[in-house]
Amino acid sequence: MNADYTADEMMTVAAARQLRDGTACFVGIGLPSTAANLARATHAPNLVLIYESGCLGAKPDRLPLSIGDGILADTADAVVSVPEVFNYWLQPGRIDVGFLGAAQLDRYGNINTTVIGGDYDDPSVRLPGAGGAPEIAASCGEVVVIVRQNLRTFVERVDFVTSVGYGAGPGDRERLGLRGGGPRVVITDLGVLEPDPVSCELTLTRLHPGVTTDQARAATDWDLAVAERLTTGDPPTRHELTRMRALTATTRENGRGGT
Amino acid sequence: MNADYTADEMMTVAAARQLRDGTACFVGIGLPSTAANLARATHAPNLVLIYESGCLGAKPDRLPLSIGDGILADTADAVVSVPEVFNYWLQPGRIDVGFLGAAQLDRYGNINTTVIGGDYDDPSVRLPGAGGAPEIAASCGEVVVIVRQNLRTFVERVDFVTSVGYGAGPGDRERLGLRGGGPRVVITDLGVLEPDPVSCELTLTRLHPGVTTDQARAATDWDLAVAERLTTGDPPTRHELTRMRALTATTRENGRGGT
Amino acid sequence: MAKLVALSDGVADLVHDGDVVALEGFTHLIPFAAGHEIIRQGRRDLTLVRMTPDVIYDQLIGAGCARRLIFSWGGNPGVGSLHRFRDAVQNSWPGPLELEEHSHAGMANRYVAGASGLPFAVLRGYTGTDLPRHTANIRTITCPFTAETLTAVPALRPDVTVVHAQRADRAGNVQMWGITGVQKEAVLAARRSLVTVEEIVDELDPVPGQVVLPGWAVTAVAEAPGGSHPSYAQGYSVRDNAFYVGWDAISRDRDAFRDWIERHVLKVEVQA
Amino acid sequence: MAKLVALSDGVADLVHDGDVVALEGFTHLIPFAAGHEIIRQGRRDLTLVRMTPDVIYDQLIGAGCARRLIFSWGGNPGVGSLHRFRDAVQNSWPGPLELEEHSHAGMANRYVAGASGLPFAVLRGYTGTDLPRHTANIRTITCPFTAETLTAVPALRPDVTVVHAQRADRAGNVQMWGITGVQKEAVLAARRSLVTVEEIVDELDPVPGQVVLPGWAVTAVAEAPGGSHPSYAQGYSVRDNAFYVGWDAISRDRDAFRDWIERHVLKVEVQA
Repeated sequence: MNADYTADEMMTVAAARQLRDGTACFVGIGLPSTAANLARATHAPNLVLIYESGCLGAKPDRLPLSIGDGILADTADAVVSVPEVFNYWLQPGRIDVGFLGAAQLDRYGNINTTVIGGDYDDPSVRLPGAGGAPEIAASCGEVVVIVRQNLRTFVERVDFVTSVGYGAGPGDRERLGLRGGGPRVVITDLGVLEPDPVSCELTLTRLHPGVTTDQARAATDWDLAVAERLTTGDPPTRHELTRMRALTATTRENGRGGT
Repeated sequence: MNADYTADEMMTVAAARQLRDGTACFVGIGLPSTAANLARATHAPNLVLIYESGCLGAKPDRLPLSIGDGILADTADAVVSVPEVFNYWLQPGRIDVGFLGAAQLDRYGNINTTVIGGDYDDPSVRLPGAGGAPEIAASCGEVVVIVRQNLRTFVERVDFVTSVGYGAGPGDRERLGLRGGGPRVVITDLGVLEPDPVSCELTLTRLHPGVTTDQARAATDWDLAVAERLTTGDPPTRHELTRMRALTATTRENGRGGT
Repeated sequence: MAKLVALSDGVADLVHDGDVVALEGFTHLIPFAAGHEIIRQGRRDLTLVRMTPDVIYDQLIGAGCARRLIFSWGGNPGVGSLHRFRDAVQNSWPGPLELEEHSHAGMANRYVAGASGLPFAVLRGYTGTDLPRHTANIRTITCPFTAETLTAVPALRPDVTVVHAQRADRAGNVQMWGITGVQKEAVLAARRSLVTVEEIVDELDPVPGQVVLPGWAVTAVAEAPGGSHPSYAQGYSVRDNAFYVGWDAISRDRDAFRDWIERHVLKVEVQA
Repeated sequence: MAKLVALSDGVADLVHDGDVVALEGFTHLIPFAAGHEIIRQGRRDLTLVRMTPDVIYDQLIGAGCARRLIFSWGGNPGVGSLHRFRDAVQNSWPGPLELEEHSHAGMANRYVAGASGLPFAVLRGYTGTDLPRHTANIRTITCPFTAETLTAVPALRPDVTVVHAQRADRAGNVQMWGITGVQKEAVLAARRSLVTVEEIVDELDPVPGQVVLPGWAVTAVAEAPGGSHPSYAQGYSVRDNAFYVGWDAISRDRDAFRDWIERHVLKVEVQA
């Protein structure tokens, strides 16, 4: 690890780099929002940010503190109702990228944000639930997941399928009639995972600088597949770090950070 | 006939009188719009006018020249989309009165505004069609029809059911699942018809001043039922005539009248 | 981002022979200039879609552009009948015109389903009328919770929707206000869209009652000042009611109609 | 026309023990003052409905008002968990809380169906997730045109919906702007509605982005300046983010929570 930046900062920068300029991105709050706003502040000035509160094309100059932050409405191209954002914008597949977090994630990119442990009616931990995620995961052109990698999170089998990745493997999305492409990439604090083109299994394809394969394996509760041509990502540039810290600093002035 | 006013003026005044202050009225263009605006200008200042163009609570100071006249949007409490006016406002039964015209009308208040003569694919006369009428007739608390009475219009059987009145008689609206009450009154240039409480058949209950039962019978292509206690309506008051003519005069200045 | 184009190029690129074409605008903001360009470019075999086919569709039908019409109310608002529409239906002039006929509620919901990426919409409508006997695209559906029977209509997915709006900015964001009808749904339901505007401006100042269509949801924008005449654009023009009245006489007679189209549409000098 | 009432009278008249109650507001315009009045009046056995049960529902649940929760995302936005909600689900404190759990898209469409007078709504949603295994109110439906399988959810028809808005006029016409979420649908879906507003004014000057609810579609309006704190009312206040952060510590501990409710809700001097 390089002392110049934290693992979370590396993760956020790596996630931001996944967003192509000019695309439309459905942004959840927290890490996805930080990364999406960083992308807009660096290489993707024309990234269209869509928030489930109904803000289309929001252009905040600081990190929004919630998906309903006033700065989103103030800077949006259009503010529409919540039913409209789901029915007219998300559902028909108009959004290129869905940007999601996770409390648990399995090898096929299925996501749990509902309950952990016990059973549904008597869980060990009750999480917030689905929100917009099931339909974001179903309908966006592709999904980018940003999540810290550890044994609690990277599990063999999620306790509850809140949002479908590749289900039980190849062909499942098609069988279910899900029209979006599913998870294209998972960005963690250790590296980057991508689905194998044949098996759909999440495969470690890139490590962040200073991270080892063993570290990634040790943080994964399943037998982690590693790409033959494993690469190492570039560290955050000075520019990326400066812009990211400027964004999070404005947020801290306005209350707590968006994580 | 009294030379002070025309039969059409009597009809419009009689129709306006049917609208109670404070109710919400879904207004078609033409005679219904004239009558509804006259009601608002006389005894029903708080009549809520709803136009299918999406104008809720329009308060025009002249007759609108179409259901999409700019004065409707300018004076409305709210302007909503066309899908919304049908889905959120008409369909759930929020509108007290639907105000409709007709090209043909039968004894059960069924309305045709689609085709006359020949068959549907090769009609003698192709009329404009349904517009909002089928759902206005189905969903409003009650329906008021305004139509000139003559043998072409008051027919034994409409050539096409565009909007359902009482169908083939008692119980039909319930069987069809129509939730509004159906035609409460039909206002013509000769008098007023109301459905018999038992048979649902339109029955002549009132004549305009100077009109005879024989005239009404002669203008009806079915064997017209006449109420035992047939009354004669009041002629237009000076006030009603003045306000109506002021409304139609402003319209003439702006183009053609709304009939 | 929407491309900014000349109207003639927009129509040439986006409206093809045989297409399903919706021109929408509810009395207000009717895209007459675009309709005239479609006539000038001689499009044929169009399936025309519109809730209220009024004078603009009377012109397209009389000019021979249409093979089929999907609609819910075909009249000259406040005046009477559409004589070119009637002549096509009653006498197949200038060619036969197939009809698919709905109610406003049905048409509006068909656009909503199209805009929503759903194959159908559910409504309380048509029940007891003769419309379902003549329109195959009206069916019943049973509520899976209450077992109640309701009506279903299929989504409308025009190949191209054309609307007129007050303004757009240079990124193609479109702004309209006043009566905005079913235009948002019609644009979002379509595979391609062309928006004509009164003016292209640097900045879209917010306006009460506005509907904004983001540029990335629109295919092309063309400046066409006065492009809704004889309809109107709130804040820019008023409705030319005399034109609608005058259209009655012009359209009653085939020769008068042809002459009018010749002089006012075909021989018009068009700005590039 | 909506009645203008004092907030305490509005809650007393319109919110009854055992009712299905929706308080809506998507981060913005959350009706906290009305929620506190419901706690003060000691309502019990409520079925609480809300897309995003956040701090306001944490308070209602912890105060023992709720028997059941219908929702799609229950968290403290930008902070973390709702500890009163978790304590009720995990430990039945202060009583058991039944859950009916949906996605946002499902909840939004349930309100749309309610507002539309339809028994159900159709969407592409929930497919492949575990939600349908635990929520009976998620079923499938077949398109009568394409035979495609879609998801159906039943209409939401709250007994009463409570929302907060910026302004109303004396006829009870309500005006809100900024992020307006699902409030229009939630009000129109309900049998009764109560709207709290920052201020009652003589004239509602039009504002870009406004949603206006006509007074005849609203049951009652109560003036409650600051009534959305710690949420915000665009144009009137900003979000009190520190409160949301501070709530985490208060709500983690049952006694701290009870003490907070005692001091900030129960013992508050309320204007009549």
